[in-house]
Amino acid sequence: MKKTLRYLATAAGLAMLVAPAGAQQVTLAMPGDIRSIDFGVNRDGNTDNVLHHVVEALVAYRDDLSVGPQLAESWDVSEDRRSYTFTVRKGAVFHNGQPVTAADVKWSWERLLADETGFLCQKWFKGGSLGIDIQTIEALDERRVRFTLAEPNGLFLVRMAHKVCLTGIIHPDSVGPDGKLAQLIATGPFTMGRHEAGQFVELNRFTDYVPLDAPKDGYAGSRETFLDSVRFMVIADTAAAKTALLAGDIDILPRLDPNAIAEIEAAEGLGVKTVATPEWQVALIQNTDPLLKDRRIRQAISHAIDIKGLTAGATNGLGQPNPSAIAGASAFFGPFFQEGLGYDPEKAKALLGEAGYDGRAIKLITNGTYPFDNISAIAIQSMLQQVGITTELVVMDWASQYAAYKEGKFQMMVMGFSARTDPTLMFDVVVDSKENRANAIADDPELIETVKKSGVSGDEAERALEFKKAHQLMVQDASVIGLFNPARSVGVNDRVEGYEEWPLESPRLWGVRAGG
Amino acid sequence: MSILNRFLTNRLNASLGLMLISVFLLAAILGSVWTPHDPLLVNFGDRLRPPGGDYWLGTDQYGRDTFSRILVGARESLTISSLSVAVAVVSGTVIGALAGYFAGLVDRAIGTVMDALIAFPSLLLALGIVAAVGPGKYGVIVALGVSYAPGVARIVRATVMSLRGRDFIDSARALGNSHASTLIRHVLPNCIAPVAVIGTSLFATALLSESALAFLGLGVPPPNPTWGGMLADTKQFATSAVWLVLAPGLAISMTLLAVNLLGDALRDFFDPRMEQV
Amino acid sequence: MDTMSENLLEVRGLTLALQNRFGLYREIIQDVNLNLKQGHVHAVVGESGSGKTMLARSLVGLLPRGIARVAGSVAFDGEHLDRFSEKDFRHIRGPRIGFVFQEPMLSLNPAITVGNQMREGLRLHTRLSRAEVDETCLAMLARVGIRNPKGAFHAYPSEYSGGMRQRIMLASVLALKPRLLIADEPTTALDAIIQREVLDLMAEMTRESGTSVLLITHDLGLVGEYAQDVTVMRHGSVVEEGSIADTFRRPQQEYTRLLLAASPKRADRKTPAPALAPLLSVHDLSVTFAGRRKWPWSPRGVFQAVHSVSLELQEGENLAIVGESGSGKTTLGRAITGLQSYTDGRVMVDGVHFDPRDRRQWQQMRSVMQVVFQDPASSLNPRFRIGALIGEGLRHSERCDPRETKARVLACMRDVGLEESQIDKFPHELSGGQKQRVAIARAIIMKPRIILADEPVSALDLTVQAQVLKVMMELQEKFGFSFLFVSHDLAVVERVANRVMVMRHGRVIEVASRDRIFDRPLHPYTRRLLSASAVVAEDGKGGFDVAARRVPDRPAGLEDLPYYQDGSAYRIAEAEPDHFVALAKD
Amino acid sequence: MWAYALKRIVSAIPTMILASVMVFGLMRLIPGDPAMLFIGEIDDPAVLEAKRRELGLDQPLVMQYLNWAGGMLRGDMGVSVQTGRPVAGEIAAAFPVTAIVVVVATALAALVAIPAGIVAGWKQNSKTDATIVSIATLCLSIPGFWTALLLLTFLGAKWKLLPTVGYVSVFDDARAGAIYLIMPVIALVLTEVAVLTRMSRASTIEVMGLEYVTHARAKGMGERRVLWRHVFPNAFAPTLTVLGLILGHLLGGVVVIEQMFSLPGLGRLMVGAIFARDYAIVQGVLIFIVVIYVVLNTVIDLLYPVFDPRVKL
Repeated sequence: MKKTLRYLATAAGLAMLVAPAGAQQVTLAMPGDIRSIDFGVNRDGNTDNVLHHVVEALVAYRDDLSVGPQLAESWDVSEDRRSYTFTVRKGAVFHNGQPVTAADVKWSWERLLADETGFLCQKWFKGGSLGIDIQTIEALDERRVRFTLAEPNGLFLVRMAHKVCLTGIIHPDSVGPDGKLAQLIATGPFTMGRHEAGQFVELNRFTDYVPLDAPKDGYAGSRETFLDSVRFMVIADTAAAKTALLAGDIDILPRLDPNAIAEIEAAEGLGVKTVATPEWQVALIQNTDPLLKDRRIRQAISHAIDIKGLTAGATNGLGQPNPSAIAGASAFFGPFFQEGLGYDPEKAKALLGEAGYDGRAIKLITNGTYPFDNISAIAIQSMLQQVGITTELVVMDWASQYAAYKEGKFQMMVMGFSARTDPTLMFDVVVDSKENRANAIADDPELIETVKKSGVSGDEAERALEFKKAHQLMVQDASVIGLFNPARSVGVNDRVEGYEEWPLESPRLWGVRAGG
Repeated sequence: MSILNRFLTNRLNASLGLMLISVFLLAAILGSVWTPHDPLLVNFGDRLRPPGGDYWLGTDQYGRDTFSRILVGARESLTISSLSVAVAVVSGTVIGALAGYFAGLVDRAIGTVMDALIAFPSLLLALGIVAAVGPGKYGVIVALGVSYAPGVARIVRATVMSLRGRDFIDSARALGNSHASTLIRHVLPNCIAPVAVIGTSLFATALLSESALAFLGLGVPPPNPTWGGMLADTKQFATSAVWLVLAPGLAISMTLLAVNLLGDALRDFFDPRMEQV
Repeated sequence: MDTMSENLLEVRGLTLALQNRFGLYREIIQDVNLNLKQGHVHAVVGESGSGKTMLARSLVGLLPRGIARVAGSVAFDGEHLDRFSEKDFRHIRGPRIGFVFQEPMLSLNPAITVGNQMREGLRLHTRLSRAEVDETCLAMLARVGIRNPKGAFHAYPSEYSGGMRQRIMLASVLALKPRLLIADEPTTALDAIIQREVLDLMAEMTRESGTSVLLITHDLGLVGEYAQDVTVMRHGSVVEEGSIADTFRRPQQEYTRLLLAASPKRADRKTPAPALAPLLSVHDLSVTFAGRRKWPWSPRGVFQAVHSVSLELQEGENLAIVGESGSGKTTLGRAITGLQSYTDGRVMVDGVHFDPRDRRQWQQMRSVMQVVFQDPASSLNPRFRIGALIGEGLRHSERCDPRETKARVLACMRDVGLEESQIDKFPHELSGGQKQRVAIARAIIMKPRIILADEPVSALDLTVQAQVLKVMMELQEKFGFSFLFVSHDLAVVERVANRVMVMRHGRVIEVASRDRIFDRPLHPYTRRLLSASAVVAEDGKGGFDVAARRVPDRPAGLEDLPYYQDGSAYRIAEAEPDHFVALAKD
Repeated sequence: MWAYALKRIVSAIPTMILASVMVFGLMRLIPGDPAMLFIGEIDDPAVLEAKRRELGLDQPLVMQYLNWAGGMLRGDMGVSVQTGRPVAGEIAAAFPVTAIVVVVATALAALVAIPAGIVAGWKQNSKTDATIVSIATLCLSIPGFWTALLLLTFLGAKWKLLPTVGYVSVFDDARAGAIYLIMPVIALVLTEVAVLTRMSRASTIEVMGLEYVTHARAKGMGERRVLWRHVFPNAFAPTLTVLGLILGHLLGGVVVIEQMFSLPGLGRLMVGAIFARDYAIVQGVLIFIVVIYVVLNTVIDLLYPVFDPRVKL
């Protein structure tokens, strides 16, 4: 504790030396407080957003969702595709001034993979379902470290760059005598500052940061920093957050409600930035339900939903209609994936007649927390009404809906899946056998097989074919009805320069300058 | 009719309250039969229209007509408030009467339960119950009813206790009434006044709490609007489309005002010295 | 000018009216004249609603909101108060006219110490220094007989009994040596013995300071003893005014005569022949109330309200239980009828043990024992009509069809002297006397054999009281039930009882026939109780005499018995045949 | 007095036990699994199982309750599922925020409302009375959260007079702290002023009708003196009991206000915990509120004799 204080004191002192006049600060809204500094162990979206400014992994996603360099300036893959050798960024130092060595990388990874650490994604790298199994980690010299896998796997780097499980590299002094993470001595462009629980987290500029010599690109590339400090304000209420942006009390408001864009754009001194995201908004239909196990009814529902109209309305015209699990931003995406069953109310009515639908009400679950879910559900209800399907909206709090989803206890549900960078990962979310996990939705055996194959294969063209097949099967099965990839908007005060949105839409405060 | 006359005579607040509440009751009835637009119809083309023209009170972010929703919301809000008051009054009266009449162990047992309930802030209790019972009109009604019951019970208990000391209860017993018939024939009718008074004030509280629950995202789920729900749904447009916040807010305020005025008049009518607890 | 020197207060043609919302007036006092002579005690007598209190209040400008003086003039000590502003009145109130109210429990502010409340007057109206003020107050407290005046100075009113509070009131009012003291029913709320003490004190102190007194009261006994002059009021008008001697000996007005004659007097009562077994017998009945625990683990304090009392009641007999407040007489009555559970003892009716916890017995007992309560305003459920109230008992005793029920209700109403047309009225639409008749009717409709009458007439005006008592006695003649008559009013007891039981602090002090108790009381407490009451008696010449009751000496041989005192051991002994008295156990 | 306090506390024990069972039961009735919410997107049954074991959710309900209640008795309120920090610490951090808002609002309300109510009662049926009563009734009819919304919109966003988010403790910086309190307090205070005004008016009217007030006048005291010496102290005592109820009521009402103004108080801690199914926090906060309620009312009862010497404890 004492150490932290002394460290903070020096950091603050240095910051004052470097930027003597007009300390630059940017304030940003965050819906909830960070859970801990224990990245990958006790985290949620807010925690990730903050800690990615402080802690760096070897690799990170780029704007196009491919994997790029971060703490590692480069890497080589061996012939057998089992070994990955990373070279640590030149000049990289920890927040305590020590240079980053291969041994530190090895130590950090071994800590994460150890059972005691409680790293949530341990299984992603050690004997998990997708077959990545790290066998050895070796420090080859001061700056090079080699990971060897038991079997080749195309998703290793994707997993390593994953935002949710930050595989951060930290200095061994970060860990206290009890083996627990006591402070973050990491390599990011910011250091942890004041944290007032429930109020704000402040990050200070790490003045000794040596950026990568590559342009800023997603989470990867240069993270050169111009701000002295950044404050993440906890504002739970969306209306309050918007008010704060209008009042000038915060500079950046991520996840702006689409309906509020016009107002923010019109407001003096404020602007809006919008980006398409690989998130996927879907309607899930439980195919074990006595009524909905009839595929014709599910297909009728699919025919009844006008995806284009719904997307335009729900996202204020900013989202991209998408019936497939392949994100519009993905390299695999193409016109083929835009084809669903097609909007055809007559066909829907015919199918319903065929199936002998008797007008029984279907419960459609949604929540009050996420606006896209809510508005999609309202629109779907309205559209299904047109073909004669009665639905009853059940608006739950998010935790209740999540429990229903996890247990598979629902008839219909509107959900938004957060970004998965690889199509296989997105398919994997909904495709599996119901014995295997209760929250599997589409359980057509052929579909399950196809998805599995798409993940193991290392060949892009082969994967593309598998994806097409999987998409077709999923559309026909009609248990998962893809709706759209939403666009996310952020409200930004004009005094903030260089703040840009990217498909993963996590805030990035490096490369940002603040005017007066 | 003569009672109504007596009640209204010389009570400006009673007449005003009755007038206001009638307006809202009429709105509720009208809303069940006719609305200028379909209150549930999502019309993305007409979102956030200011008041005027086709939409008297403008539209919300889904393009739904605010005026139609206010009308339908009147029905929903008034139903929820009155039903939850009914739940509270019925259960509270029974419990309070038993506790007050039998005193002793019964009283202490009931008292413990009621104390535990009363110590819970009612909003928090409702929060829990709504989350547990599941969202929906009936969840909210049960939740509010249960959280107000102790208040009613407390007042009924106090009234019954004070009645117990009155000779006419002894007198009824002395004439051979059993406990049950004394309670029903002699004690309960005398609780009507305080219960009516607290009932009106609870109605106001229920209306408020329903809105507050909706505000926290635990109210009656859409699409059927309640005023509180409308406020909650549209609160983020307070800065740009202030009518969305003003319309349901004023509806709530005016109803509260009506109910408070009526409550005061009732209190005055039954017993000028009684005050709310 | 001549009259002014003699009369301290002169009221001429005073008319007060109540103004309602619509601005209409209803007169509550019409054209009242009153002359209060310097140094005299002048009584204003009247029944409830006669306007006597409003008259008193109007003199110092303390009328309640809505009541206003519309005509007449008031002259006090040579000044006309008619045009006085609120501020002028403030200088009159206190130093020149003192005011003592009826309820000592309510007229002292519970939140302020006795000392501070006493100081207030002196600080407002005199230029005495703080120390002098305190000195005067302490002296006054000592004068009115408060033990430890210094301690009382810092105590709160709630620590004193009603009698003590009224002394404190007297002390604080008389400390300013006002010219006139207005005492509005100053002792009505007090027990007889204390009443006498307080009034004696008041008479003495006003005589010392030369203060005149305007005594507002309904009690003719007090008037006769303490006042020199009297004004009789009725329905807001003066009926008669004059000196006590003139007015009482030679009442000019019918109403005055009626009022004087209404005082209960001893009447002949047939004493029923004792049957083999008494109708009701009570053995060693005790009632204790559990008090509060001090600490959660400490035992509960216990308050014993009734100490093993035994009594017998014969068929057709009237047994009166007499005592002051707190004597346990009401608790005893309630315990006998089963309305109050008792801790010890047994109640036998017709030789059968009556256990109120047995539901069937409880039901059966209702046609044997009935109760008439003190205050008809509270014993009649305000939401029931008269017919339903009277007929209610029939719901339980036997199944009556509605027609028969109504017939019986009407019969009962005739019996108690109610009009048939009143059957559909609510209690609040009836007068106090009528209400008590309803209460009696609903008791007798069950044709009970015992009626517990708990202070049945103490809430009524004297003239009404006489009528109700008369009805009760007539009904007894007719139906032959027995009365268990609980009362603090010796005059009423003297009128109705065959036998009298005197109680104090939950114990029986003396039991004997009525004549024995009144003519040769033995126990000192009984004697004190008797001597505290005044008797209004006809003097045989068409007038009335009012005097304190003279208690005859004890018969020879009974003077020196070891009478029970508070704190000594207790036993009850038969001092002479059928005359029991509490003695100290040796 | 101590005996009374002790008695009150002892008699509160069954209430506390019942309340704890109710909180516990209520939380388990709500669908949603804290472990599941904790791990979020990471879809791994083994991780879920481990987390459930760590949180003790694999045990039978009775055991879970006994473990928790046992911990509470030892003064251990458990740790937050979300943050892993001790519940006691979270409450200790959040409570002062709520307490300051509530106490300031109540004090302000009392300061305005009690004199207003007394004046209204004193001048019953006058124009002053009518005005005060009308204002109070109007205030009573404005929902606090609506006021909050309008304040945020106009004072915050449109006119930029007051900060819309953030919080500074008044103990750290009195001036800044006060500025952050202005809007939440206004939103809370209106209703409370209304309730209190009506209450103190009613009890003033009641006291005005009592004999000792007439007696005070009969002594020749001026109206003002009568009011302050004789009416006020007695009218205040019943208002005091209501103050206790109001404080309890405010603790509930402050939830929405904290949410709107992003105040890191108990209410927001609680709402957040309910949504995240953070059992330990919800249970801890509710029990804490119940304790506060009991203590508060005991203290008020103990204070009562100070204002009303008739009452003996």
